[in-house]
Amino acid sequence: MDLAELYQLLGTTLRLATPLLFACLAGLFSERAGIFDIGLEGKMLAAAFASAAVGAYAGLPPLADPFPGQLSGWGLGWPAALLAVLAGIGASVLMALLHGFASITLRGNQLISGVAINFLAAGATVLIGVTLFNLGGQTPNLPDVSRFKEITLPLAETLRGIPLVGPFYADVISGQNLLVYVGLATVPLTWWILFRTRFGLRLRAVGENPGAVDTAGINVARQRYAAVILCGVLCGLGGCYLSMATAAAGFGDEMTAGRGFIALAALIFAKWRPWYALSACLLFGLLEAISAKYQSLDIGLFEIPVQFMQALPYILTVVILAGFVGKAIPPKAGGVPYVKER
Amino acid sequence: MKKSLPTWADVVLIPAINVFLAFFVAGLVVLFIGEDPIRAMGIMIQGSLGSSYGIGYTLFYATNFIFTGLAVAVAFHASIFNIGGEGQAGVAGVGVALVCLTVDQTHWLLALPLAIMGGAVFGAGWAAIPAWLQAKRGSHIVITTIMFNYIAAALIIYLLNNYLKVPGAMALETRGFAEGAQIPAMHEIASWFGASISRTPMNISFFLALLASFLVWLLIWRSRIGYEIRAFGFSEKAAVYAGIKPVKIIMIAMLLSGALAGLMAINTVMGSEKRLVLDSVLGAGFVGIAVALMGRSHPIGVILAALLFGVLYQGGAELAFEIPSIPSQMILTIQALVILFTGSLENMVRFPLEKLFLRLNRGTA
Amino acid sequence: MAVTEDVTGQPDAAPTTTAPAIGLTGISKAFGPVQANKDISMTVQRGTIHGIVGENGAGKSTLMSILYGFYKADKGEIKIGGVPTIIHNSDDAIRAGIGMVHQHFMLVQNFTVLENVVLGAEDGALLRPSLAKARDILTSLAKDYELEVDPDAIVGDLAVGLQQRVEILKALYRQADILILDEPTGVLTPSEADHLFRILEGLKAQGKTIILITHKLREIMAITDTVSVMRRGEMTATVKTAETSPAQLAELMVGRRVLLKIEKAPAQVGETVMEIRDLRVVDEDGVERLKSINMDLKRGEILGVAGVAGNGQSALLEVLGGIAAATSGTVTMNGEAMDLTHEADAGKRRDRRIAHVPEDRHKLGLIMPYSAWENACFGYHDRSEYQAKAGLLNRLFMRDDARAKIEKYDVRPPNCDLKAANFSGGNQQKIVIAREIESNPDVLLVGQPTRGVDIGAIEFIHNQIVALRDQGKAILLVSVELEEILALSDRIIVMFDGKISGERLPSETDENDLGLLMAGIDPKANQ
Amino acid sequence: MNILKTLVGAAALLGSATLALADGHADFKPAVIFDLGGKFDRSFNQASFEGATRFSEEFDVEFREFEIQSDAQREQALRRFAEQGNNPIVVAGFAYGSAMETVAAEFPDTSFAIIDMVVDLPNVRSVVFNEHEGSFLVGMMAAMKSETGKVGFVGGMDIPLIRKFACGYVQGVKAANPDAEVFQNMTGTTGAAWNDPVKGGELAKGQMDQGADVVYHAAGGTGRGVLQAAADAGKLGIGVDSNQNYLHPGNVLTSMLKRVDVAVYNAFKDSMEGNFTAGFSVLGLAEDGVGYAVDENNETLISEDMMKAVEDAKAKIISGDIKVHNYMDDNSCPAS
Repeated sequence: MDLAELYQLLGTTLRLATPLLFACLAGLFSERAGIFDIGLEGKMLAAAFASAAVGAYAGLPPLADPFPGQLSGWGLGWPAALLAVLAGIGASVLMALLHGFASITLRGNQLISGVAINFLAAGATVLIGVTLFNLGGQTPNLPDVSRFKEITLPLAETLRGIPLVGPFYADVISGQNLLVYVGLATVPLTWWILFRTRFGLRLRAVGENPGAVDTAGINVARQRYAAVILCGVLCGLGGCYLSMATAAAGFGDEMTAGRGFIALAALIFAKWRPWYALSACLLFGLLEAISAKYQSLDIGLFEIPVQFMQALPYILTVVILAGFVGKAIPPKAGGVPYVKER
Repeated sequence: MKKSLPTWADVVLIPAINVFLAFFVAGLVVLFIGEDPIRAMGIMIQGSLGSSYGIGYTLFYATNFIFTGLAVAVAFHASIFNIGGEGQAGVAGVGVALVCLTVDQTHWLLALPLAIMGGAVFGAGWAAIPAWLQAKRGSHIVITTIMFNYIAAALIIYLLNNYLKVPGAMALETRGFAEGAQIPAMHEIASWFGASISRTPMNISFFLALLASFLVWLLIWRSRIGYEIRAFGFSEKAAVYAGIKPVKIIMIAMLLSGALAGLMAINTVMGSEKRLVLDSVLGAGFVGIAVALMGRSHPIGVILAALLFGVLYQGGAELAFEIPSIPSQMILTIQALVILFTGSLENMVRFPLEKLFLRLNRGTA
Repeated sequence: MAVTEDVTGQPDAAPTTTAPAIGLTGISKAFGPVQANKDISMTVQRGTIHGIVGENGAGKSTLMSILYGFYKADKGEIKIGGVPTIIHNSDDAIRAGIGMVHQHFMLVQNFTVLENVVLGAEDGALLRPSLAKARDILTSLAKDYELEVDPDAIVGDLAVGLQQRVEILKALYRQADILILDEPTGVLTPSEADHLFRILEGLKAQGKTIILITHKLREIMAITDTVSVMRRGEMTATVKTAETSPAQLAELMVGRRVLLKIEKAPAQVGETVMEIRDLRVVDEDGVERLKSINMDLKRGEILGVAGVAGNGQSALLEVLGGIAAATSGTVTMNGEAMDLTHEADAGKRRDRRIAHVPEDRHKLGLIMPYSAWENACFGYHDRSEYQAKAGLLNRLFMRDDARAKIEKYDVRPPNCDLKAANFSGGNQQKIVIAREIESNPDVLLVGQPTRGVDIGAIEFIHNQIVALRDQGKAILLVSVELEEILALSDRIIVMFDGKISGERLPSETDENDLGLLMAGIDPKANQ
Repeated sequence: MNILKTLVGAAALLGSATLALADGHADFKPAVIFDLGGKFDRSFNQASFEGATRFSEEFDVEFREFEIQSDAQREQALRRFAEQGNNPIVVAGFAYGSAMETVAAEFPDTSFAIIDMVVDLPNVRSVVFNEHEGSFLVGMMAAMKSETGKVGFVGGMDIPLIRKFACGYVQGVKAANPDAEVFQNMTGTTGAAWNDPVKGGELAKGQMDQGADVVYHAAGGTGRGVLQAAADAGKLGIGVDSNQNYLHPGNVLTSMLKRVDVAVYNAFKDSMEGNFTAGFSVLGLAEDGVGYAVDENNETLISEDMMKAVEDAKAKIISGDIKVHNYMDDNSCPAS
């Protein structure tokens, strides 16, 4: 493997890691506040669909005489992408609020609610998709105005000459789409919110000991709803990424393909910490990139089957959970509805 | 902790209201699509119960759901949420297939018990690792079983691709089982008695599922180990006080759960497909969660809920045939609504009902 | 800078100097079918320490939780500083100048002291300025009130007494004028409790009003100015402490004169049943719960274990009862060595004829959703008499067995199909006692046998324990109620900090003597 | 109770309604079942949908259709259509092989057709295509159009059928430019590989980063990502099965047509006219079963020379002067 190939692999890694990163940080907000969320997958899926649907309507040009499979859109130009992102976030937040209602207000089982949300998203996206577009659940191909395309950062070509670092800047850092950069920026932002703001202090406290928060005069439910909504926003961005920033350029049935669960695995792997989350997502992204590029990996002694690479994120998470390598201790009040004690 | 709801309200009224709500919302979805929900309902009922063909498919699906529902229910009794039925049933499919491929030159009367063992052992085996990690290392079993679903999927793909599929063939499936490993289908059984019914994949496993339900009932409510499992489920500390070992209970409950989930492979792999195909579980592992929730983890409830989901799956398929604008994801949506209303939103009905009954009781007292 | 100077009164509720700090009128609160507070009225003057006494479940904590906005009263009015105040939540209470130290500390264990103090009382959206300010204030508070705590320590690493200080600091940081303490000494040694009382005196001197909830009469007498007594959700009296006596308060608490002495014959002490040698328990966190315990249990005697909660008595019961494993040591039962260190195994203890009435019957002793007949053999369900064929249980026998126990132990209502949850506390305890005593043990371990049990049942339970002793069985009684220990025991050991700090005969000791031992001081050691 | 009555009533009504409907079309009821990926995959399944639709419009005959959601539904879908008297029943996809063997044997009086797979039963028509011939032609075009001398191929599921596409393509590339380099990737080993445009896009991007400027896909729904990635990079994609030139006008060099639509159309038409024949048929260049698409979306991309060379090769393949190796003959490919 030469350097170019390596950088190319790293570029792919970054792109594949971004939706994981959004979902992982989303889960981080929710679970740090004590609300378990195995519905990341469903929220992303809903967002992917909503953003693609609105992106198609808003971005496609009006047609005089559309035939089946074609859509007469509103031809909005650049605001189309903005509308699409808002729609994606909106759909995801709606799902998050449902989860919040079930687990905060009604004190229901958070795991079951998560399972339900995943199914609901898988079913409803196709149902609505078929009704709107009659394309078997897909949306029309998104026009370029409704998509995030590669951005070449300044000086990418100028600096390429510098050994090692130059090509790395030009091939890995530069040439990604806007959401990749947003995703990367979300990591320090999340850290800052959690550990440097009042909101973060309260959010972490409510996930550890909601009783302490309640007696300190803070509304536990409101704090948890805030966390759940933030989770919805980030999952929404993750979903938008899939439909608007990848080559899929639109929505397809079940297009999240388990990424929500890999993100969940990454969250545990990262022990609910933002910077670790970045590393975990990059690692899992790398694994996905390798398994996409190479059907099997020959490491000299024997071949590692591609299926092993695909299962590796889950295996690693189980190992971490088992506490063989550094125990992952979840927020103490996680998964437990808050009931005032007598 | 005084109970404010009578038992009948808890086990009958609340699930009934919740299922009604789920279907009501589903009806709204059908309206949104622009179809007539009453007509859709009619097609579903006619398609699932209106002919021996429909009933056969309904009971075929129900058989799967009884097994996976029982699997989730047994674990629920020990206060364990086994979300890994999908993986356990999938791996059990490999076990059943290996047995069948080995002994399919004999007779199904020999092959069936062996395959049952194969499915149960493989299913239980796949549940054993998360169970052990929960019991010994305190790893959250919900997360580990989710992870094991994905690991199972990768493992099965690997095995099919590299060892099990017919060399040179394109389809990712094993060879078909020979006569000696084909259990009687329902239409064959009917013909022994001179009756003629449509050919459907429903087979003898349905009776196996009923038998399993009875055995689970016996186990949970009549046996010593069931007594211990329920005690552990209510309070782990109390169980320890009573000399019940958590590790033992977690292992037993999960092994049973995995084995029950695994038995559905008898219905699909051995009974219907007569070969191991890639996706032999078809989400039944997840449906089991809804079935157990609705059935209040009681075998009778599980059977009834499994029948309802059988109707939903078969009726839903008919719906997709009859009204192509309602795709089969409608089933998934209804399934989600049922889980949502009977599971996580249950208190939406329970809280007001409790208040109502409290007021009624005060009124009469 | 003294913080109290910052307290210039609430803007919308300017207190007059004469108005009482707290005035409650007609407070009622029901939880479902349970009436926790019935028409309670109470007045507390500014700058005083007011005690509230009552048995467990008398409604003290509920009343204070209403005052602190944790619950909303169904009826009634609250006046703070003479001004009618509506308290919807803790935020309202804090704003009205009320602070509360809960029985179970409301602290975030993995936060620092500083973060815990600041939580909910931050100055702005950013954390750093708040923390910096809090650090300064904390330093001055520590000086003013003897409340030194390292502001950067992780709360979970602190000793219980220090965690309590953090709770007090939290309230003071919020400029509380009224401080409620709910059973503050339950987890403290007497010397820590004395330190706490000094702090409270200091606060009182600064003009703060303090409400102290407790069921320990000694504390009431020692520190309060006035005292209110609660019984079964009602307030039975409010009196000046100086004008009352412990006996009078006790009578008010339980509704009749307390049985101070139980009628019992002198013990006929027999040979040793159980020998405990060098028993040690180190828990998961590496804390040494038991430090080299040595003791003998003899036939025909009740050995009482006194001590402040958390000094190893629970660990002792758990290890002997097989709920937890010991770290090292030997225990011989009837001359045979038992393996305690390998793993917890309560079943094996029962096989060795050790019965156990656990301290917490709700969490351990009973399965609440199980019916009485299912509970009546819980723990013994693997004995052969309960077995039918093929791993099934003999339900007929189980019910007959349960009916017999219910009758013998006067469990009411005598319905073996009723769920455990639907019996009263006393009858629940009778089911547990019946089960354990009827298993015909050689040793009975009993933890807090009368906690939350009504008076009638207490007497019955005490008599059963004495009767078992008279059959020549050995009984190990753990109780935080010194009166109970003194009344029942034939011999008393006192535990402090995981060790036995002294041993007494009931005839040669009293509450003061035991109290010192409970603090680790043996007044007779140097004699 | 009222609800129940309504439901029962509705069910009864429906029963009669279905019957009436069935009577109206009792004479001729063709049906088509799509494979995973659905009829709007803009590729393989869509081609069979288009064939059925064209037939329906031409002869004003309605047809039944079904999109399966899982592998296990194959048999149920086949059996249901057969049981309801649909005839003929056409399925598209090799994965229907075993289901077809079972069901076709149960319904000997019903005509079945299966595409991409051979099922040896007296009432089944098996249609396979010489994809390697069509792929050879687009391979030539790719090589001639490429400026870097590097081209790519993205396959769907890694099976012999897709290797057959790849092998024909490579042979075509080498025929036009012996020095050309071909990058090949398969998307996966399961059915999911037909519907993963995100991964398809990444694979195509990888090949383009290595210098490929024309990428051909045989990957069903995954191919949407391949073509999108090519268009995003300003390079060229090659479509497959259906004419995909319209997806990104100017960025799709051509599409390798596999006339699944013709196979479906013919099966319907033959059956309607009573000319249905069972057995094995191979559609290649000679039968116009495979080919390449030129329309207004890509005509500017293809030069006269390219046209001439490709047409020449096509004639030679038909005449047998050029032998394109079929991977599935011996499960190996002479060119790579």
